[in-house]
Amino acid sequence: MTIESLLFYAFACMAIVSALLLVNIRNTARALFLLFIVLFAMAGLYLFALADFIAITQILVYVGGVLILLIFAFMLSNKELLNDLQSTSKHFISLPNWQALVLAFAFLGVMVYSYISWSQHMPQWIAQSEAKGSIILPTDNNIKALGFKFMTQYVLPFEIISVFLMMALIGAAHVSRKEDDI
Amino acid sequence: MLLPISPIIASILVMLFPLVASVLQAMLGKKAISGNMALIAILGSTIISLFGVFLPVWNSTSLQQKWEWFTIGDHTLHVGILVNNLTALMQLVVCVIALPVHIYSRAYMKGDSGIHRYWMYLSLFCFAMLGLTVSLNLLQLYIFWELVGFASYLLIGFWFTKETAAQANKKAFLINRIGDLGFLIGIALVYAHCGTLDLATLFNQTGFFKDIDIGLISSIDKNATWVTFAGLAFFLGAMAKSAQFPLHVWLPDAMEGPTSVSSLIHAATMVAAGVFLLCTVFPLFNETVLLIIVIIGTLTALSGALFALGQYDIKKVLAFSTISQLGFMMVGVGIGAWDAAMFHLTTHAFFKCLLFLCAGALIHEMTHWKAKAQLDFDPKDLRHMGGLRRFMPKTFICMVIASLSLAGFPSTSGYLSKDSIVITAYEWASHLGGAYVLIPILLIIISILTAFYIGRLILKVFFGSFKYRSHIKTIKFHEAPKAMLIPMVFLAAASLFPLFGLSLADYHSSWIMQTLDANTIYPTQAQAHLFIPALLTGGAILGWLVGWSWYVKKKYPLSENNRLVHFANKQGYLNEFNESIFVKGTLELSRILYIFDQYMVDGITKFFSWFVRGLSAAVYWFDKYIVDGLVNSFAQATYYIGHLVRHVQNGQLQGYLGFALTIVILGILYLIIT
Amino acid sequence: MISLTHFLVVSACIFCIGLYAVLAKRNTIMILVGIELMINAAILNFVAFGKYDKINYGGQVFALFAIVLAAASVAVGLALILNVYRHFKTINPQDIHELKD
Amino acid sequence: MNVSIPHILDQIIASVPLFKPELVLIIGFIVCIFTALFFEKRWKNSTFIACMVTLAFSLYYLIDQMPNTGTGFSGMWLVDPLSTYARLVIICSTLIIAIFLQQRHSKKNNGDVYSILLAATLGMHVLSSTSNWLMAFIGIEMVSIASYILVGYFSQNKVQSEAAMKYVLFGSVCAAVMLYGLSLVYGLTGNLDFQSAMHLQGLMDAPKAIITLALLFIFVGIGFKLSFVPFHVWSPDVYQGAPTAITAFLSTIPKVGAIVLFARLYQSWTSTAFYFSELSTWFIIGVAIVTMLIGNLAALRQQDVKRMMAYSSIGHTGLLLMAVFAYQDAFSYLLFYIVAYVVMNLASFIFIDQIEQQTGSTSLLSYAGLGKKMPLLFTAFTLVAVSLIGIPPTVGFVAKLMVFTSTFSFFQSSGDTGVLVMLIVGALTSVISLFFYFKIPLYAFLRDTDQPVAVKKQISVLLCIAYTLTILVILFGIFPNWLMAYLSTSFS
Amino acid sequence: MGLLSILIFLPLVATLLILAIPSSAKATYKYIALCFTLLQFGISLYLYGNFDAKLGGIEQMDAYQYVEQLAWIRMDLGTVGKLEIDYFIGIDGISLPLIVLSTLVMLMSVGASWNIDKSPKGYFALLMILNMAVMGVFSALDFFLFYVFYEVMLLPLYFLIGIWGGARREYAAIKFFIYTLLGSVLMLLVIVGLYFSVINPATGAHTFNMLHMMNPANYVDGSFFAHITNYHEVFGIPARLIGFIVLFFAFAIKVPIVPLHTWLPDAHVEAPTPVSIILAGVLLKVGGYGIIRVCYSIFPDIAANTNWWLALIGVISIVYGALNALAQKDLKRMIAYSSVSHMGFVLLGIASLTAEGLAGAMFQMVSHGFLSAALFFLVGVLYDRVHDRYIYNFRGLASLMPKYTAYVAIAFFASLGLPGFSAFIGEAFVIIGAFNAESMSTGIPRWMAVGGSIGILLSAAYFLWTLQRMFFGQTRLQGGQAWQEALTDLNTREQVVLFPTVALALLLGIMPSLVFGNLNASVIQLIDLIKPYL
Repeated sequence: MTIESLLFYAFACMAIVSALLLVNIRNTARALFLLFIVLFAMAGLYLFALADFIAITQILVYVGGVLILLIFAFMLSNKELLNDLQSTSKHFISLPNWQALVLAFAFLGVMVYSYISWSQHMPQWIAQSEAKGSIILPTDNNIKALGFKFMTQYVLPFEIISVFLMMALIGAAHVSRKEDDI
Repeated sequence: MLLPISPIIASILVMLFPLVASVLQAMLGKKAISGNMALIAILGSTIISLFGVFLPVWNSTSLQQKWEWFTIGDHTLHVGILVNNLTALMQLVVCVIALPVHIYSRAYMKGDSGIHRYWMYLSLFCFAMLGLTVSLNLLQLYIFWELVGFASYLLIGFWFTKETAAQANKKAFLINRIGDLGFLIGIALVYAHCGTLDLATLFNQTGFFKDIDIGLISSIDKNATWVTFAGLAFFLGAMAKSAQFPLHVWLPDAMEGPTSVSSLIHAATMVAAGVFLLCTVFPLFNETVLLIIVIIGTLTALSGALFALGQYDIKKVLAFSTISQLGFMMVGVGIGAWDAAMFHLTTHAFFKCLLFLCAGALIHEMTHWKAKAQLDFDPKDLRHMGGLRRFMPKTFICMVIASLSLAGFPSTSGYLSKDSIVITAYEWASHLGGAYVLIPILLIIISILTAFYIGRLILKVFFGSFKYRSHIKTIKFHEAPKAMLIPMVFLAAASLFPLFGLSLADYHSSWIMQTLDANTIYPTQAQAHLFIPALLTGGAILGWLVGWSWYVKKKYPLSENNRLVHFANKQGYLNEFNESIFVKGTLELSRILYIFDQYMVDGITKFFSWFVRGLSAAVYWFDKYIVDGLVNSFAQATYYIGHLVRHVQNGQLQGYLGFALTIVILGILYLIIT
Repeated sequence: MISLTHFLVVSACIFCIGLYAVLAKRNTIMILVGIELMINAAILNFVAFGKYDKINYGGQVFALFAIVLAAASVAVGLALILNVYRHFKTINPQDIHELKD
Repeated sequence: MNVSIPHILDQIIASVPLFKPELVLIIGFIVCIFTALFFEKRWKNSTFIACMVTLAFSLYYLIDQMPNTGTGFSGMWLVDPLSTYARLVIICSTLIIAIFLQQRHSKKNNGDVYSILLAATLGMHVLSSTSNWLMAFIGIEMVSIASYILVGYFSQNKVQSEAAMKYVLFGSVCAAVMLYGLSLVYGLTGNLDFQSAMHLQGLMDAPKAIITLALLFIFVGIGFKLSFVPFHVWSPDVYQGAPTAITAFLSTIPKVGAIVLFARLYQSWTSTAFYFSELSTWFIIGVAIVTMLIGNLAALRQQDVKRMMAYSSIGHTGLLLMAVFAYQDAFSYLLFYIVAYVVMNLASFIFIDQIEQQTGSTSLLSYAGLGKKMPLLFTAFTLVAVSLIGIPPTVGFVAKLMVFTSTFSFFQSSGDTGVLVMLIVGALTSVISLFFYFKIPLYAFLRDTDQPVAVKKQISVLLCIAYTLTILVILFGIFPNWLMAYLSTSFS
Repeated sequence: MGLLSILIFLPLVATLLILAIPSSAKATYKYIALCFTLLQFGISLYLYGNFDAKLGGIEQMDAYQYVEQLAWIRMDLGTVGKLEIDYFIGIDGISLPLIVLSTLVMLMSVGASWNIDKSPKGYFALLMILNMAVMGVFSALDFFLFYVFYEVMLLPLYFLIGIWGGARREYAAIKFFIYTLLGSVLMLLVIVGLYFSVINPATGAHTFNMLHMMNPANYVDGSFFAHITNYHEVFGIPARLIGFIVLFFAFAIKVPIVPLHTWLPDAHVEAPTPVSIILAGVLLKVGGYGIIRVCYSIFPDIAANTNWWLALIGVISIVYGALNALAQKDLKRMIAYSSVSHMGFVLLGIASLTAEGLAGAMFQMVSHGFLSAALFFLVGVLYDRVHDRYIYNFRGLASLMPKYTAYVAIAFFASLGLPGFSAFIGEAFVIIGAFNAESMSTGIPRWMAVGGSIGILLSAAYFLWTLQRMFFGQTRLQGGQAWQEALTDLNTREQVVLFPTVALALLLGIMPSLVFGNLNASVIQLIDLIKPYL
């Protein structure tokens, strides 16, 4: 077992375990903190797939943006809510909702089953890429390549996503305005 | 040619006069109450029928003419006029009977509030009946056939405010409908197999009926099942119209109509239409059907006579008597002597019409007297009459003549025609032998019974003493008015033998029999011509004597006192006893049978109608709750499924997600596993 | 070299945990968190596959777009949740069921 | 970087003419933001005007672009007649929705709604003119998020905010699932263009389990947008809760984009005879049947018109799926159905809104006896309902007939019993739909009410539009070839 | 624009006119309606007068008269082919009598609507639309066009029953609608199937032309409804049989046959008098017409094989309807059920596949058309006066309303098949035809004919019973003195409406050639079409 795989397992375990904790914990604030760990671990996993830029973006956007947003929202929805949520948490870990559990496990089972059945039979295009050597290597300058792609091949989605972000911004801002503004 | 028009046109005119009268009266409404129009019309019809149709045609020529009516598929149906001996005779009979009845009605129906309707209906009836007689096409015949039924419906229900009348006309029409269906089925069968309904084409009735094997019908296997069925179907039609057992139940009820109507329709003409129909389609019948006709005819004659014995309503006695006589005619047809049947039809038309008219006169006077004397009793009930010969001598004489004719007393027309049937039946039976002999024997018994019951009627009405004698001194009892008496006298004259032939005793020499003369295959037996009339007359006289002693002398054998007197007085005790047992037995039988008739045969009718009503109620229940219920419950089930679907929509977001994802995972699992 | 299956299984686990959060948590914000987990699982897949797609960089590009989209939708979602809180004074989805059959 | 940059840039610039209508939309979007920020206070309708102008320009360029076909932006952008006509429908109906919003929500500070509307329109354009999963996903998300915002935009009361919340959470979950499915498909094929040969090849090679998983996950996302069973559950709640103008928007325009995308997807996926093609076929048949049944059955019990219309649109989705199913290479009748559907739905929501303005209620019970007071409106509404059922002589009937026709031709060539069942269910559900659609005239004309409702006489732009649409419903019903000839000539 | 088109679209002009005239002048509506229906009646009489009775029609295009054919819808559906829909109308001996009948019944119903005062604008507008649709159905020769008119009939009726109807009008209206729609949507599928199976020999495109559908040569080999050789099967049943059954089902609902009849009594009872008149007078005929024009002409092979069952259904309808009528206590309901029974004759006649039976069935349709209209009108007269129709509540009306009684009696007797009236000819020839069927070996056993004739007996029973119960006897009314005063005899308007029907019943009863003359060639043509398959 190489260091690489050991690290991978470590990150994977971190992500999964904290995710499990995250969904079973009563306290929302702590849960959000655990989310931070999960996202961080996920970013680590991206690195193993040689997606360094994605990992950075993940941390920047998620940890720096989304998570902060979540916490803000949590804080903004005032104190009573905080108390309300905390008061119900008699136990550190809440009892699972069994139907949801069954469903989640069913999905997990199906997915894992299909992945394992798939592992014997990897898609041809991967083999072709490997053969042609057109796979991303740790030495590649991903950021440059991505930047180039964004401005050429993916310029249209890039343009559109800008409009999209703008719209989301305006919309979110408008919706979350105080009542008396409306 | 007595009239400068062809008999075809003449017979159409005969038909059209009453129609025009009827339509005119319908249009005039209440303004036409005199009945002049109807009277003129029927008078014209009678004259034309006699001089324009009957005389030129009778025994000389046979004419037919047809016009295209409509085309269905490849078949073209025609309407047409067929004038031959049979139809000309029938038409004349109808006219000649209708005329006196019209005259009579003027007096009889005077002052009735619905008189305008009466004339209209009566003319309508005459039109239909006259049209029926000369129809060329079976479908055309059927139309008139039903039309007379309709007119009869209207006339029976003439006093519609009377509940019984309203019931009676419904019953009459419905039972006739059964027969009509038979007729229709018969028509349909003939049409299906022969492709035509034209009588001339079917039977080739160009001249005499003798040549029955010339028409289309000759090419048909007479023993085919459909022929039997068709024959039976036609007979069913005739049974209902001619009140044959067990479809006779409507006729006694039909006496709810005015008596003049009863005399014309329910005694003389319409009810005889069945016999006429059978004569018309006679070649169609095979052995089986004829035998059934004989049996039913005999049964009818017997039951009618028996029922007549026990009646107290004067019109009912006559009604049952009509049924009985119609049975005779049926027997006549059944044994192949349709000429005899037609003969009896003709004579019967006269004397039965007369009987009814006399009865009508009696009832009329009784009603008037009752109203004046301010008494309340049923004017039709025999028991309230008695000794009327002193008050109404002319009526008495007329009625006696008619009764004698009915009883088959020599020198009357009835004697001739009845003998002709009974004797022919005897010849027929002796030709066939075996149990067939039962038929003439029964007929003879029936004839004697006939004499007895009509004698009973005469004796009860005209002899003895009037029940309300105490009132008679203050309020005078009138003879019938002249307008009623004239037709009666005319009919009385027509009920005697001279009208039909010069020979007093030999029916063969009567002109009707000579001309029509059906080909019978069995030999004539001379001795029958002797002993049967003797037997009949003797029986009749015996019956009257018994009746005299019972009803006039009040020696009614059922009365306790009198029988003891008898017992003491008479030496021939045993003889007397036997006779009384026999007679009493007959009477008892009559009563029982009448009860049977009322409660069983009529009861079956009632039960049937009850059953149909019940069935219809059940079917309606089924329709409402099962058929419709099924539809409604289907709709409700759809609704309920809609309701179930809504269960998902419980407003719980996570429920929604769980629902959707559960379906997804189930889908995936299903797809992976298969 | 970490095989693809490793990535896939990890992503499956994260996805299902996210799914569980979505279905079971009685807090709307936690549902959003669950959605984020699911999206992250998908992104993990994308980058894992994207390693073999040097020509188009499809996986990584899609992953980037997905992150942006997820962020935007979280922003909008949070705004709406706050709105709901203002009206209902709760963010428990079980208590928010004015609209139903 | 073996391709020279100038060459690529040339390509991009060459692609721009295909993108003109959208470009106008993007510019208009920005203009709207600015007008909403700066001019709205002074001139109330400035944003609305800007929006209308944008849409008009976009429409102009779209018509201008009409004969052009081609792909651009490295295969990201696909312009063919289907996309052109779909965008035409989208823009036209957006125009009506914009007027609807302006009429109904013209209070201050609502200017942003138009920019969001424009963004949504852009998203729909993307959906209808791409065969790339990345673009498709962006389009779906764009439309979705715009819709979430629109539903929650006014948030005047509890129900509106609840509707928005349910919508956003359900939608996000579905999007996440779809994204996961897309990641798998990407993994299977290494290509994001679902029409490309490589994509199909990858799907052909894939094992059964994983492809089932991937395809169904993708259908979850599309199912959410089209709201077919079982992903329809959100729509009644959201339709009922949202303001009527927004409901009108939700029930029509997003479906157009989604159905066009789905049609393209289905067309390319069923062009082979492999497992995934069969899976798609069976999926669409099954879903169409169930959707028609559930949509119509559930609608039976509804007492709220908007909710009823939600179920009705679910039922129509089933028919749309049927149209997609029978869509082989002639999609003129698919478009015809879309046009018919949009026209009918817009008209009915305008009517619902007008009645709501008068009575303040969307409950069917409040319609009692209104027929006498507003005879013209209810006559028109009834005609639209008749069209929704699919009874001649309305456009709904012709549309339904054409869907049946094409499906039947498919059945005749394949002899597949499932198709026949689908046809029969389609026919029977239109009988069921009679029950609930006819509740409208039933209450309006056949019932009497005790409470007198004061009806204000007013002639509004909206009503005029609705009446025009109603006339179109009848006209296209009697002369469908006016529309159809227009749609089909350019294809041949 | 041909005469036939004018006939069809005149009512539309009337509708527009009525809608254009403001409600303040609402008294004019009925006059407009009357004028236009009179005009229509005149046109139909002109058509009748100039009709060439020798031409057969059915599947021969050139034997149709007053034909108009315009390209209506031409749509290119890509691989599906070209959609070819024509505005194609014309009449033959089958449709002509029904068109004349419809114009007459419409006239009657306008006459019966004279006292409508609840929003007359809508009422007359709807009535005129209905009128248009009816004319269209009877003259359309393109299946699409036929279907359009067929469906358009539903809507006005729904509202006419639903708005101007009685207490349970909602239920009745929706029930009526659902039943008919159920039949017609399934019919739509068959229409589509036929469309794909048939090509226009002239253009090679698929077509909705009914006449092309009647010609076996036009069926594409291997298509869904292809003729006997290589036919399709669905669930093991031949496709053509299914097509026939579905079409029959659709029309049978209209006829209606048992057990699809339950909408009829409800619709009739709840409908206002004029609508009942139209329902009974025209709409039921659409069912019979459809069976002849569509089921039998397009599927002659199946018709020849299934006629035993059809006849059985007919007989069941006759007897079942009659028994139900006997059990009714509501006069209108009784007449409604009598319609079921009488229309059973139509089915029996059609199923007999003999010239007599078919002609009889057509005659029965015509005769039942105006007779049932007259009956419903008569019920309406009573209901107008006292708002009650319960048979037991009336007694001895004859003394109170002699003219009314006379009309009722004539109408009743005419309906129960009294010879001399039209119904007799119809029923008698149906029975004769059914009997004849065995000779023609079309497979109808004789007992069915006998069963059918029992219906004649039962019809006499319920009509006479009603007559006796309501009109004869001593006057005794539920409503006492108030009713006695309210129950005035017929007024002139009512007599003007009633007299022609009664006269017509008599006229046709005596001169059936008025109908048979124009019918015969078509009937023979139809028989010839079916005969090869027997």
